[in-house]
Amino acid sequence: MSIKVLYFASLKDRVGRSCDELTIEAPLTVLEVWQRVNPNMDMPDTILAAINMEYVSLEAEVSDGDDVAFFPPVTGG
Amino acid sequence: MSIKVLYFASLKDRVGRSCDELTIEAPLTVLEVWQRVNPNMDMPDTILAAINMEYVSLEAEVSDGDDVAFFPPVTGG
Amino acid sequence: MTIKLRAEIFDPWRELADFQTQAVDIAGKYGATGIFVGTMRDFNQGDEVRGMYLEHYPGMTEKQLQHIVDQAQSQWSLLDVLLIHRIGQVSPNDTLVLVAVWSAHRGDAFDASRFIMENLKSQAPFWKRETLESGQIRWVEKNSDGYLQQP
Amino acid sequence: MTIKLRAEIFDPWRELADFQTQAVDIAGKYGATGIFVGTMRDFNQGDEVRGMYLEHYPGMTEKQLQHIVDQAQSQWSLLDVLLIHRIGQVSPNDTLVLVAVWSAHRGDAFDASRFIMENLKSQAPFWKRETLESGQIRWVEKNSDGYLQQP
Repeated sequence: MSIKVLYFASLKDRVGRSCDELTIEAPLTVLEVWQRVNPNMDMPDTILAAINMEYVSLEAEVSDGDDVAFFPPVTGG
Repeated sequence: MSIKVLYFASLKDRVGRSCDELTIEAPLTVLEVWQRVNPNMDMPDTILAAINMEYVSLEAEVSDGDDVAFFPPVTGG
Repeated sequence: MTIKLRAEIFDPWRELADFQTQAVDIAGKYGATGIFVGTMRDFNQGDEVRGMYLEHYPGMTEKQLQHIVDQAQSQWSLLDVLLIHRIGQVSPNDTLVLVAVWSAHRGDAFDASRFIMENLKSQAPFWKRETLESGQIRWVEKNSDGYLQQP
Repeated sequence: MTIKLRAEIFDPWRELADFQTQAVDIAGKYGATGIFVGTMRDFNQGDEVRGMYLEHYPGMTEKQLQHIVDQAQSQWSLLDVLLIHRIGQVSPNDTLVLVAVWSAHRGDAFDASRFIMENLKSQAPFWKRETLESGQIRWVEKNSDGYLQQP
């Protein structure tokens, strides 16, 4: 299974890149995806996550072809 | 003492005039002013009253030279 | 702070543009503008309405509007306020009232603009007299409660 | 109902005038328009700010704004909604966001415009990066709560 991981705003600066491509064998949760692509960095407490542009919890399961996005609290408006 | 009584909107239509001039000897309340100038008409329940363009209760006392206004609930905006 | 009664039709967007262009002292200071525009509908209480006359109490109306805006300014941190209300003969789709509040943060702009409108509706001496499509003329009896949702 | 992201400066009053001119189907039907305009200040968290970059998540931002407006339309009786949000590089005094809601009665316009703004602030994926007068660049960490009065 192939998934894409996206980072935005200050989180993009912290991880030092805007996206990752990840190939996995078994289904993973959003949290497990983070741990896989950022093995040396704890997930920030305030992080928000989305799968295919919809907000999800960190326990949500990621499917083949999904876009997983991580970003800090939003500050628009 | 001389006072002026003003009517607005539907109340002006009901009393059939827009103002009265009234000469009184002793101080009167707003309610007594109404009774004096409209002896044959009960004061409507929802009426609002003002002395010199400030809202007052019907017990407020009227002074020489005052403008007393009576009007129905306001409907601006 | 500006309060105006207008006997002629006015364009709320043009008023806002002009006001803000002139308000150079608050440029860069306001992060929030809360605005309400009231417009005459062609339908009220089940009837088609052809026109409306807005009566007011010259002197008292201005005084009460001033009180309301003063109260808002004492309760919230406001940078400026613009309030324009029509008087006289109006037609459907004409702007009846414009309230605009400028503040640093949005909580103040939202709260104060609504406060001004609600108090204007219950305290400012204006009265609407409608002319229906049928030709019948009637006084609007009472303003609705702005905090309740209405059908 | 119209939702737009804008990479260039825009004039909220011109947008409102154009939108309302084109909304001929609701003319005479709306009695209330509730509007919020957010503008970039030249001062934030004690510092002078020279400019700001508004990052967003293309696709998700539009989707979330659509959700928010759909929710507002299901909760209140709305005749139309206009929502415009800036993206990219902005300067002090530029308009950041415009939310306008047209309804028959004012309760709906007030409630829905505030609902849309609060949800936009907490859910729409936008992020502000400020450039201070000192040249320092920083991400804005968190939006304030619009329901509390702020100093």
